[in-house]
Amino acid sequence: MEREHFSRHFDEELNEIREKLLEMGGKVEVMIANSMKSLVERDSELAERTIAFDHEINHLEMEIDEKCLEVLARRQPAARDLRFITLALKIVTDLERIGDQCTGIAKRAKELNEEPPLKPYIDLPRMAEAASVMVKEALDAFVRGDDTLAIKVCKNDQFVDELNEQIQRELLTFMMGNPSTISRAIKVNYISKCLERIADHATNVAEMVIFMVKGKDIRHTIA
Amino acid sequence: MEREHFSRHFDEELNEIREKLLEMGGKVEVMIANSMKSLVERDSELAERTIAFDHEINHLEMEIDEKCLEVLARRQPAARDLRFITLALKIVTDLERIGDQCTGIAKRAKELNEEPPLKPYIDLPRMAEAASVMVKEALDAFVRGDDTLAIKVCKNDQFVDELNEQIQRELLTFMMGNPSTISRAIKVNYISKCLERIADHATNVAEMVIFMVKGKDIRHTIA
Amino acid sequence: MMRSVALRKTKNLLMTALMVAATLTVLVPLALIFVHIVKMGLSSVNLDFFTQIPKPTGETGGGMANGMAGSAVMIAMASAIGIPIGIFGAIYLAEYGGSRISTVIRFAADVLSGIPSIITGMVAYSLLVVPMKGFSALAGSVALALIMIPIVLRTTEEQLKMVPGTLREASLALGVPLWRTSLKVTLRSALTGVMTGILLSIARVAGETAPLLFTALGNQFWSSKLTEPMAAMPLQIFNFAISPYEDWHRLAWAGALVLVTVMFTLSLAARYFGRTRER
Amino acid sequence: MTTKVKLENLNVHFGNTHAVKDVSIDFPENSVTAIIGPSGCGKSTVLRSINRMHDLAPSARVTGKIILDDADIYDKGVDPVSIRRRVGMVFQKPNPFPAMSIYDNVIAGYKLNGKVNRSEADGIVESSLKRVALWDEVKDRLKTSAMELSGGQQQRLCIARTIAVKPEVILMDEPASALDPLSTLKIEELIEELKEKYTIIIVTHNMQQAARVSDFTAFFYLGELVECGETRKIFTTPDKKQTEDYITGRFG
Amino acid sequence: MTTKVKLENLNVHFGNTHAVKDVSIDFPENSVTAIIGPSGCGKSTVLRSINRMHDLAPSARVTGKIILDDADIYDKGVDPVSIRRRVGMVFQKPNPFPAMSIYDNVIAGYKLNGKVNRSEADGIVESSLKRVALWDEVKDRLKTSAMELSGGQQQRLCIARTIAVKPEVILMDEPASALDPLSTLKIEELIEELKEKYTIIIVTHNMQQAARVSDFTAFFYLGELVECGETRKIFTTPDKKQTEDYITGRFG
Amino acid sequence: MPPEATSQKWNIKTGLNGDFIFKGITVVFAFSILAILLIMVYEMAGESLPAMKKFGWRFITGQDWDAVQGTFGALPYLWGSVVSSVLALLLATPLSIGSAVFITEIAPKKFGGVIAALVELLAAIPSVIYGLWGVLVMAPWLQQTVQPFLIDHFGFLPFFQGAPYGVSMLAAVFILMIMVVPIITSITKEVLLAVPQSQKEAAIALGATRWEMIRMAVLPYGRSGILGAVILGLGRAVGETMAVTMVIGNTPQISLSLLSPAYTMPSVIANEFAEASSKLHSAALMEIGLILLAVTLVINALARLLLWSVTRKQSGGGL
Ligand SMILES: Nc1ncnc2c1ncn2[C@@H]1O[C@H](COP(=O)(O)OP(=O)(O)OP(=O)(O)O)[C@@H](O)[C@H]1O
Ligand SMILES: Nc1ncnc2c1ncn2[C@@H]1O[C@H](COP(=O)(O)OP(=O)(O)OP(=O)(O)O)[C@@H](O)[C@H]1O
Ligand SMILES: [Mg+2]
Ligand SMILES: [Mg+2]
Ligand SMILES: O=P([O-])([O-])[O-]
Repeated sequence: MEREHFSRHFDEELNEIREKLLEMGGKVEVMIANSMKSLVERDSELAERTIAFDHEINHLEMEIDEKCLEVLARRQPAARDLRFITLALKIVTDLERIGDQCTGIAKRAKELNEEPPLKPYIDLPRMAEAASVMVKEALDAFVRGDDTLAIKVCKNDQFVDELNEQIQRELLTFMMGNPSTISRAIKVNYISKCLERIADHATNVAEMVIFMVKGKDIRHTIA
Repeated sequence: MEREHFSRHFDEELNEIREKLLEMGGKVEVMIANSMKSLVERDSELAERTIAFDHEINHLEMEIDEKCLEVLARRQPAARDLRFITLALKIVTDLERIGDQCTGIAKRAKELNEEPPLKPYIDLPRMAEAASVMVKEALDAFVRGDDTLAIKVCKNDQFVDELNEQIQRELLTFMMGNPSTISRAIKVNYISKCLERIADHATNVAEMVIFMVKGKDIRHTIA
Repeated sequence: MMRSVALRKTKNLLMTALMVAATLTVLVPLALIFVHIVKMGLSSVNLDFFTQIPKPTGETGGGMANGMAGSAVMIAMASAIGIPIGIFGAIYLAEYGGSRISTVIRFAADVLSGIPSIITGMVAYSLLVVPMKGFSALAGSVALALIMIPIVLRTTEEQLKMVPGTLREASLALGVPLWRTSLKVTLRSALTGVMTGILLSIARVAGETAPLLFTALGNQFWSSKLTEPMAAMPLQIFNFAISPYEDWHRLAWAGALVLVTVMFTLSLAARYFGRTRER
Repeated sequence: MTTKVKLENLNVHFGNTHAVKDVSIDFPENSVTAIIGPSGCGKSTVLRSINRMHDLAPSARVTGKIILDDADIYDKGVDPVSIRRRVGMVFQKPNPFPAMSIYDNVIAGYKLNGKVNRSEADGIVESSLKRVALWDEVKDRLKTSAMELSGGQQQRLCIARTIAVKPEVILMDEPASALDPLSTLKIEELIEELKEKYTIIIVTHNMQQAARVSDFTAFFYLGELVECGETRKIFTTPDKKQTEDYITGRFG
Repeated sequence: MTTKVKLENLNVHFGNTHAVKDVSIDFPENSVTAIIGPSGCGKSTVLRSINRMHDLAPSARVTGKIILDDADIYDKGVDPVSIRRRVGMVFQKPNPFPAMSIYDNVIAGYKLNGKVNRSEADGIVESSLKRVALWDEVKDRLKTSAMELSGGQQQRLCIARTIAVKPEVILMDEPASALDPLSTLKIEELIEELKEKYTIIIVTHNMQQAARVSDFTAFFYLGELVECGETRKIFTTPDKKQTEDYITGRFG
Repeated sequence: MPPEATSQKWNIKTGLNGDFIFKGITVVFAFSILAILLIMVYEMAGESLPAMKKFGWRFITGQDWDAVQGTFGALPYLWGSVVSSVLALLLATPLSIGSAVFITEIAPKKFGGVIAALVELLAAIPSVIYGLWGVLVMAPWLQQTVQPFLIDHFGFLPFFQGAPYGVSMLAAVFILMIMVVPIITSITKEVLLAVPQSQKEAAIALGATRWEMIRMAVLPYGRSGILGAVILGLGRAVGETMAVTMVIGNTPQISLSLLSPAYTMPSVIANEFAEASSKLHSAALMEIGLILLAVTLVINALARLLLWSVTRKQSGGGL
């Protein structure tokens, strides 16, 4: 278990960052889920709401950034604490971009909902589910300083990548078979890419967590 | 002109970060140029080299991250210096991701080079040029603390976005007209998206520069 | 031009030796005096010495009881006059000092303490003895008080000044008025040091002879009135020492031993107070 | 947030030295305000004018207003002694009364004024020492001399002594600069606790300390107030160039 | 990087206190090594053993080896006076000789070797004062008393005095802790300059200062060396839990 | 101005302000010191007026002192005081400084402390006891051994001519030396102890030997303080009464020989003042007292100024 800081307030501030990050993570997961739901259930209104929700993520990003800056300026953190804060700074960017991806998904969903359904979505929800779990676990790993979990997240990325490739192949066949679906297929393709990117962001976070815990940088070393 | 720090060594360290970032920016510009060149001139070997080049960007990212961490731990920067370092931390991530996009472009280029050309590339190079300038200017704005330039970058993003949409529309017509081009068109589409994302990253950087200079966060406020 | 280390070391040794020699030279006569006082004094001091008054010339025996009593009385009176003046004067200098006038007072006190005691005696003579038309214990006490005042004042002031200013400020910051702060914090903190100063001043006047020569004058007998001449030990020692009689020399030695013992006791007590303060 | 202490055009002269120049500043209630600035810029002088410590320096001349709650403490007829009971002060070097026990030190504010009720005193001593987190360390030796405590403990004792008289405002002049890092951390922690009940104004040489403990920071330069604002703001995005130069180590 | 000073199983006792326990550590040449740790952990004691300052304390007993270049300075027959000329020392409080002028202060140590001719002395004074960036501030008043300088200038003068005798190693025991922030920055800057010619070992209470000025950092706890390594490493990714706890403020 | 001197204001609520009363008391006592000094000078001057009027400067240059005739010249007393004090001081100064340095810098702490304590105790011995020892022990010894030896071996010098009386200028010089050594030593010791450890460490760290450290850091730091101590010793020697009276022989003459008896200013006052035969006689003695007072005032003022500069340096310039 982590030893407490001498200054209770410092601990509180770090905790605040930790909790805000978790909150942001939770919201991002909701966004992933909702954007997918708006697609699968053809719920344009939900898509609309999801797009609007992004500003909450944006707001949290700024809040956490500011808090981190404040702690850096006021507490002069070192070692583990310093790594924690600098990574928090980087992680929020990833989370915010995940939010952006979700907005993208929701936008496409809205468009797709105007048109007849292309085919039932089977792999996309699986992919979304996997990406969402990755985001959750990456954040868990971060706040718990759990590098084993982080390594697991990095490994899971491959699964999402494979799903993405499979979906792309499928869509290609689809489009070739029926050019009228092209416009819709491109959108679905886009969504798949978004999910892949979300998983990428989660992987980025996980890699940085490993750096924080181990104190060494594994980015760009494990494929 | 910026007043020097009392500690020459602190100045030197900040300069080192600044220069490393510029170096990284320069390399990223080269990557954008080369990846596009490999596409336009159908030079698969260049594409290969561009892909391999990414590890240099990755390496620089780690180096700059480490240096920033060191300065944070050793110099306890405040105010402008603190904002400079934390933004450097965030900017390298963007630069690194731009590198990733370039790798993506080069990969697609390699694939496209195997197939007959779809059509002459006119808009894509324009877009790449615009994105590249944005990256350069964003970094210039960063190292110079020039918020006017940064605002200009943010505005330029719209131009790239419009180009991207135009290309997408074009490709759609193309695919509908000739389903056999779909596979290639999707790749071109992908490249266009990559360029758009590069411009997005540049915009992110520029927004953060404005924050650094003005001390207020304009992310998510100017569209 | 490197001077060899050996040369520097030799010089070091030589200088050390010289300083050891100086110390020995200082200590030898002092040790001799000490030895003589103890040797002569011990062989002369007896119960009579403490209970009898001096016998008339030619008779053997007798003591310095009246001298001791007289000294005690005059020291007590001198203290009663000198100590309050010294302490309150010191409080003025320490608390309200800093202005030019307190520098002048401080200087005056220093000068006063350097004035030969015989002059103090002369002044007391013309101020008290002449108007009162006679030598008196009172005049002696005043002369001794004049010697005590600057000593008490300066040591007390030094001690008060050694009390960190922040201590006073601490008290003031607690809402304690200045006068209570002066007495209960500053003076209280310096108390042991002040006691040292008082003891030293008593030790000093206990041995004073010159100022008593024309004030208390001395007395062969018991005296109980403050307006009459009174005996004092140092005076008696002086008179006996310059007398031609062996027996009085004996008494002088005994008196010296007693006086020195008292003195040493006071000094030791002063050192003791000083030490507890340092901790 | 209500203002507890308000300086209005405060000027302090020492003879011909104009040490504090036309300073106006609000100290909000129940918060910690740090005063920073280079040596000799008048930090201590400003602080000491808030409990009329300058009354004792013959050369000091204070003009302007210092409004505590809503009355000027420099008004005619205001008794400085009563002001000092409302505005306590903690000094750079721990300065317990050396001749007193730990217990007596805490209760000194009452005792020196000659009024102590024994059972009441016990309560005050215990609660004050608990408040500064010293009770457990000293409860078995309340009667021993305060000088036997370590420097950090002594400083906490001095803080206990100050809060024992139930002040509203506590002034601290570099309260940790004579202490080792661990004791410093303890004092800093204590300051953050105390602000729940008191309005605290602290002078510190250590910029990082100001950053750590304070809610508001005032930056002084050459006797003038350059900038005052929320600490997070001062240390991340100060308004004035001078402030920024100072906190980023660019002065000279 | 070659090792300039090497401690091997150094132990220092004061009477019954075992102040430094079995410390082995290398101080690389032409670099700054900071010694940090809580109060009383033996930092100063280690430092002072490196120029045999403990020879003056009758109760001190030093065992183990301290190898300067390649000879043990505690060997029999080694003259402490000559060691101290090779290993200079700067103290916490500036301590120029008050009865001497600025000029005489700088040349004081050098003169011990014997008579120095005027022009040689002038050269040494000038170069030493330039080295500590004090020349321009004092060149017009070299003959005035050293006490007229400010605290920070005095400390730089003391450093000039130390380097005037051309030592190889400079020990500094909290050289800036008695100074204001600006003077502190100047001293820190100076230390970073000096390492080009000297091997510097500095004790500091101020962790941030250690982070700023040193290339290597050694963390001591209860007389033992816990960890020693590159400063960047110690402050970002220390190996030992104890070190991390200390530098992140988690001890207690 | 509002903040100034509030302690002097009347507090309407409680009637008299405690601070005001308190300050009043201290002011009175403090100023009484000044008053005492002024009264002393005034009194001495007033009482010696008859002599001053009668003799003018001749009082100082005259060598005759005849109470019966009514002629009073103080030169022999001045001579005796000056010669005895200066010679005593010349002997005492190096010894005192040497032993003070030994006590503070060379001897082991405890041993040095013992010696210092001894010296301090001896400084507290009353002068009458030194006199007792001087007249009963030292003078006979001088008479029997030292003076004959000097006459035999150095009799060719004007300083060692005449018969061995025992009580003599030489005896006075010796007793004064013995008496001022503890004073100078203990003040010098205090001055040297006030030299901060950091000063000594500075020298040691520069590679100085112990003597070099003393020469470089200790003595210069204490320079003016030591000078002050010496001058204070001089003041003490000039004003010393009893011991000198007992050993100097009390003969008003000016002789180069240290072996012959002499007389000092305090001694003549001690011997003659109580039974002064006439108004003029006592006025003359008063005038001698006044001269003594003036000399000691000057000497003390000098010593204090020097000692003050030391303490100021310590408190002010030490950073
Ligand atoms: N009692 C005094 N008499 C005369 N001048 C004074 C007095 N107190 C302060 N000053 C002067 O007032 C100015 C401000 O001093 P002050 O002590 O307030 O500075 P500071 O900012 O607290 O400095 P530091 O950080 O060194 O404590 C200085 O120029 C100082 O010399
Ligand atoms: N001359 C001495 N005599 C006896 N004990 C000593 C002496 N010098 C140091 N010590 C003891 O040795 C231990 C280490 O002291 P040292 O001064 O080296 O600690 P430090 O780490 O420098 O502490 P600080 O940070 O307070 O200066 C302490 O317990 C101290 O009491
Ligand atoms: Mg101050
Ligand atoms: Mg130390
Ligand atoms: O004046 P005396 O010291 O000799 O008494």
